[in-house]
Amino acid sequence: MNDLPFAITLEVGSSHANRTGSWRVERPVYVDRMPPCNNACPAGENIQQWLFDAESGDYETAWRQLVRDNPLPAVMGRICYHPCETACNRVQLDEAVGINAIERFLGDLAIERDWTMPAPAPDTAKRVLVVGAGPSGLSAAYHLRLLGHQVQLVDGAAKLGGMMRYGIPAYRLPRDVLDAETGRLVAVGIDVRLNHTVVDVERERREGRFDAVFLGVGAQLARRVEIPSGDSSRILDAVTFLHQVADGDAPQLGRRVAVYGGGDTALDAARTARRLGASEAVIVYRRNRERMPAHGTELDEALDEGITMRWLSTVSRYEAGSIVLEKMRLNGEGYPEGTGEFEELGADSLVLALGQDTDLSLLTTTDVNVDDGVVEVSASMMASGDGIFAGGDAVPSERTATIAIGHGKRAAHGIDAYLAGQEPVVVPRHELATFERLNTWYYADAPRTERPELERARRQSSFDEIVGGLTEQNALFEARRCLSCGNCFECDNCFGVCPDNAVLKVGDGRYEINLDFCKGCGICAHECPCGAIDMVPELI
Amino acid sequence: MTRQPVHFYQVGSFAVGNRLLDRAERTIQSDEARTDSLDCGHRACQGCGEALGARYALDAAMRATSGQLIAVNATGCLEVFSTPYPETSWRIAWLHSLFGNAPAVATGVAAALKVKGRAEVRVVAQAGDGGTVDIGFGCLSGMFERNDDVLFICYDNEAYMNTGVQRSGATPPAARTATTEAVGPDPGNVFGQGKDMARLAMAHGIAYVATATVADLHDLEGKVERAMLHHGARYLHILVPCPLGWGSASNETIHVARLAQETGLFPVYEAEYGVVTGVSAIRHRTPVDEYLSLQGRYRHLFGEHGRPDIIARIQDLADENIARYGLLDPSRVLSTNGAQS
Amino acid sequence: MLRQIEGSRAVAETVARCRPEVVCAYPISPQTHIIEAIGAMVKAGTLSPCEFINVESEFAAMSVSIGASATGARSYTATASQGLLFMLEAVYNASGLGLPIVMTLANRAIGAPINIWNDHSDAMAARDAGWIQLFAETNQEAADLHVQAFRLAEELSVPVMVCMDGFILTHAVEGIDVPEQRDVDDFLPPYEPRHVLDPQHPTSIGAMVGPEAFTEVRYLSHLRQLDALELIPDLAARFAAAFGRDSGGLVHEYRTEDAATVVVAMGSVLGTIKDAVDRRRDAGDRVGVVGITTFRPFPFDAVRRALRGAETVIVVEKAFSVGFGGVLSTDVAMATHDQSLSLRTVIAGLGGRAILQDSLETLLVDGVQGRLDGVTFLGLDHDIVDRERQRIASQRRSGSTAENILGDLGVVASRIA
Amino acid sequence: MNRALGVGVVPRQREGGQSMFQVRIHGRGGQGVVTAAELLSMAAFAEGRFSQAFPSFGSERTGAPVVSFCRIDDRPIRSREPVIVPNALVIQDVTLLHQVDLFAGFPDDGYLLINTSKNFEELGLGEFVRRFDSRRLRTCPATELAQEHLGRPLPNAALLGGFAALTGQITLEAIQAAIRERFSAVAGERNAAAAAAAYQLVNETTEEFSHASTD
Repeated sequence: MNDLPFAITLEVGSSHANRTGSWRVERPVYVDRMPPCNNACPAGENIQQWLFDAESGDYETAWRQLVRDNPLPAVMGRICYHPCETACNRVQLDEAVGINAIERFLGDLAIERDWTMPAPAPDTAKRVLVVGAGPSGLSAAYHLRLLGHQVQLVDGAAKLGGMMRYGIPAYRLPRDVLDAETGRLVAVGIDVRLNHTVVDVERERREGRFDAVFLGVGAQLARRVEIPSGDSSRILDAVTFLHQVADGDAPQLGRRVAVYGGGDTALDAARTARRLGASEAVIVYRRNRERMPAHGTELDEALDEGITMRWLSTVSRYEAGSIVLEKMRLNGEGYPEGTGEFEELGADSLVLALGQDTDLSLLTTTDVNVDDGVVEVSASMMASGDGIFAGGDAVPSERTATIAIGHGKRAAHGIDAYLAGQEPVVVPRHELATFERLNTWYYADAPRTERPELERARRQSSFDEIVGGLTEQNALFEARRCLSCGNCFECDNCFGVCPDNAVLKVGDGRYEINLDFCKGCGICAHECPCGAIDMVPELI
Repeated sequence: MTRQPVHFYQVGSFAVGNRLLDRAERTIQSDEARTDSLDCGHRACQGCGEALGARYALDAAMRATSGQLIAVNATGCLEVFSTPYPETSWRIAWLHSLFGNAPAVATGVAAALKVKGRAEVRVVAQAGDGGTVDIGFGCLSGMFERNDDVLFICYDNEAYMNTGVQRSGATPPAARTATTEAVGPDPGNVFGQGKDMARLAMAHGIAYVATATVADLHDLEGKVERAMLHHGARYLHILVPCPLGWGSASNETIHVARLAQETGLFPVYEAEYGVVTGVSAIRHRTPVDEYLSLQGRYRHLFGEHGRPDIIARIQDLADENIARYGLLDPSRVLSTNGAQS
Repeated sequence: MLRQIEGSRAVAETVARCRPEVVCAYPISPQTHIIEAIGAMVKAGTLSPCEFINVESEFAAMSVSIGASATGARSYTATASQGLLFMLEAVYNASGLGLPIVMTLANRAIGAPINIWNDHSDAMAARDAGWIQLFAETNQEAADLHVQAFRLAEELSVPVMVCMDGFILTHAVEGIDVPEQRDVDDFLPPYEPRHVLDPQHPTSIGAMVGPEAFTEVRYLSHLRQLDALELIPDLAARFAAAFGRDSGGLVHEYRTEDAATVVVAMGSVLGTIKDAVDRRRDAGDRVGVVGITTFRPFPFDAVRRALRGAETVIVVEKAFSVGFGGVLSTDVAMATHDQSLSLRTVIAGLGGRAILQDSLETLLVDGVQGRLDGVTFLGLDHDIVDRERQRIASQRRSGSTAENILGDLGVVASRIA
Repeated sequence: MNRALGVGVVPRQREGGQSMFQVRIHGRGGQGVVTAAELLSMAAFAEGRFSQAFPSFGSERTGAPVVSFCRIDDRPIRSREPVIVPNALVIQDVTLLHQVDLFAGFPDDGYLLINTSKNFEELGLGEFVRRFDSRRLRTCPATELAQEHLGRPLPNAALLGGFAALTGQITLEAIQAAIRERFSAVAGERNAAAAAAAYQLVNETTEEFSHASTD
């Protein structure tokens, strides 16, 4: 139409001349925040990211994202105590996302599909000795290799895995899974030397011309206490007990087994005893449930299996198939003290699970500082000795496999920096993506998918895996429960809710604010489900 | 209801889009190729709910008619902020005549299209609450009664905003406006009988009547699409919060609209031929004070000289709606999202 | 073909032959016979394609016409009196949007007191609405004017109001030659809208215009009306050539050649005046008549020319501005401001009061002899007025003067004139 | 060129406007008063004369007093004033006699036709009518005739027959043609018949008068 009447009839598009952006006093800015799961993961996994990939069914990409931080997803998907789920914001909505289950699903799928690890970086001609093939050692070796260094991994045992193999019972971690992942791990080009115990790390380093060393020797020495007992009394420690079971020559324990201690190892020992045929497995612990160091889920499963507890009790004597327990009470500070009351507990054997110590004799020729039986390390896991790093149970920290894997990774990067003669780079963390920043209306309520548990009967008598995995459908469902806290997941809300059409799609899931027209109303930020938009004041 | 349920618990249910869904299953607003019927550069206030509602509804209508659409607009905020000479924000064929005659003008447009044999072109008329329930009511009722082929959309912001927030026939009880000040023993608007326009429309027995808010886009777009499947007179009543007139934060426009629904004060449902056929159930029932306290127009009900008695009366109104429409009955939910089915 | 039919019927048939595509109306006396007839033709299918819409008010009637016209349909409606006032907002809107709607106005008085009879108060109320206003002297002219009105409206994108005296013309049965379809089709090309609602070429019609451009918009519509002053005589000439009749135009002069006293008037009263003039001519008075067909735009030049030789001008009008006086008189005075003549206003025929030939003759005589006041209310019953004035003065009586007068008069319907 | 109704026409001077014949019809709403004037004008038109019919406008209420007018002329009719001085006065309803000034402007030589089965004396008009030319005054039981022919008390068509007989301004045939044009076949015939009957009646009495006068 050319002959439009003046003023009363207008052509489309003419409003673009009116740049309403000038009204704005605040502007929306897209941000990435630290999701609580990532924040809580000791292995430093980018959980939110691999869940994002898993949500679209792209499991290999998800797995590849996963193994950038953790080379043992199938293992961790079983034995990790998943602090990520404890931290998950979804807890406040319905239930945490089953991150651990999805991790295991991805790990198992990778084994099934034979996905291989990424190729190492070009050779740096630097040599690193890794002592101990437990979680920290394996992790360190893996990351060092991928960084292009030559790695020799030594361990006194006959097989890889350390405590994962010799401490954790098979019903929690099937050996084929462990073998598959450790095998794939070392296949990235790690020189493995088993049945070799390092007695003098300095000499080992010199002879092998290693530029740096990582100590992942773990805590293999069972603590013992003197218990008055008769000859007939059968007393052994949990570490040895579990190691023997793992090696396939389980000791005879009899019908009634008592386990002394309150950690996860105590539970493992008791549950293993049940599976070895003990009709009674009793755990004796000097404090109460609240103060028990073992993880709650483990205890629940144990009680489930018929393990019984003797809370607030200590073993004072063990004679003739009978243990004399002293009843304890907790004082004001919560420490147990004897009451002078005693009772008897019939037992054919007593397993001591009173904690482990680290054997650091290999350090005697070095000037590495050892304090309270463990190696002092810096933030990058560097010990005081030149080029010596350590991690896992050998350093001051909570002792879990996941933490050990995190140590291994951190140490690897520390070593990498050291070898390059640089200071280790500390990446600043994003601000935490808190629940308050979420607009949860957009998330439909959905219950968590529980992993199907084997029926109890079977569980008590065998070492079959207790906890089953997720079907693909369940895993997908579970992954899609992720709220993607603090990180855009392309829901198009900002694009749709802008009253001024001032949000642009700029391709591959990214958005931009058209500042020519954005009036700064803030609806996009308010309606962003995951809190990935901040409103920042305009500088006037 | 015909909407395909979305099975993704993460977001697909309620968010504008979802990368995990086929384009066809996402909202029209998530599509870069949407019409943007109401284009940027318009002069609506920050966070204007009406600007949002108009783009939502007309883009959906454009999609439903493959772009064969003519819109008639009554006088009011929408008209003033969208077409101040020399700039128009409309990307569609658009006509503004007067405040009270949009339904009749639309009838004329429809008649002209019919006589010219252009059946493919559809007509939408739109007005604010004043242009609908007050000054335009006569023409609207006539259009309904004749069953002219027009979809009439009311963008309800519950007062005369264009002239400075005066009370309209759609202003809720106790709300402060420039002509119902928050003073005296009965502050704010009277507790009248109200004028339930959607039910009045249903009383005409027309093919399709629905209510919606800017807070549930899937629902709103679905209703526009279904409305366009019918011929004859149809009515869509959309709640569009006005930050200026309601005294709410500009970034809470959608949030406030959502609470209007979640409290039960604004029942969201649809009806065919005078019979309610679907209801959007309340997902998280919310007491009215949570809704009221976000709005300056109700400020006089709170604080030390607050009026819990009035809040209680408003809660009663919400509860009546909940009972009347079964707003807590999940089986009645329009399955516009994956939370159901 | 000449037929003895009612004025309304003739207008309805003529409008139908103009092929309107959308017709809608709301009934009001004395317009009803027109829309009833058109409605019947649409129902019977003799007028097709056409949408006939029974609306709920005059406001809606004009609004529907606006929508239809803006969508490119030739639109027609008809109304009167209160109806015009009820739709007045939309009447202004139609001209503001430049929509070539044609509307018949069956002129009628405006209440209160409610009065269904003829005068020109309604047309005068819409005088400034931006419409072209044409006044028919006879039913033949009323019919003919509609054909010209559509062409005029569509050529200029201006709405046109054809005014015909209610009852006096609308209900009068006389010999009328309804324009033949073929001739109408030749005279009136299909409607080519200036701007139209079309999804293929979307535009925004009816923008808000501020101080920066409103004056220009108004001035432009003023110029379009001035263009009409050129186009109207041209159309009338072409119409005469095509139909063999003089109809329309700006003004008509009757025996003004040497007239010293000239009557100016609009509408059907001109016929009666012409008879009176003939009588006065017989009696030797130099009197004549100027009939104004085009009231808006007001044909200043044509009026000035027509009154060139006049010494006394008597404007007989069927409406007046309360507290002021003549409306048409004011326009005539403007047109003749530079001429030395004495201008007299005669207000006649209000609310259907019959205008009698005898009283018109008396008027002419008084005019010729210079005995006319500035403003005369023809046939005013001074006794009634005086009595009411006294009553008001005596007992501060409030309430409707009209009712008091009726009280004095007795039954109105019993009076013949 | 045909300058219908003389817009801008200069007619030849009239001889005192003698040729125009003006009729006024009084009755009540629902009695076809307006139709009567219309039919009369149609009949005149059919006979090649100029004619104009119009009602005394009012809201159309049954029973309300209604007046209609008809002008017949050999020249275009321009005047729009009501008929003040009727050449003929037709009264369809005698009950109006005492309410309305029916005889206003009625000239001494005017024609008068009243729908009644009574005579002027019985109507109490004996004194009044003496001033006039008795040959031009007639009563006619049009309602009875209507009842007889159409079974409904609609006197207008019949009165037009009487009018034709009384005034000679128009032929019965023209009246009947107009009636047939205006009404449906059956109603048309019956009304035409009623008109004919009235025509007869009035003619006969006219005959008597002429005889009487020649005696």
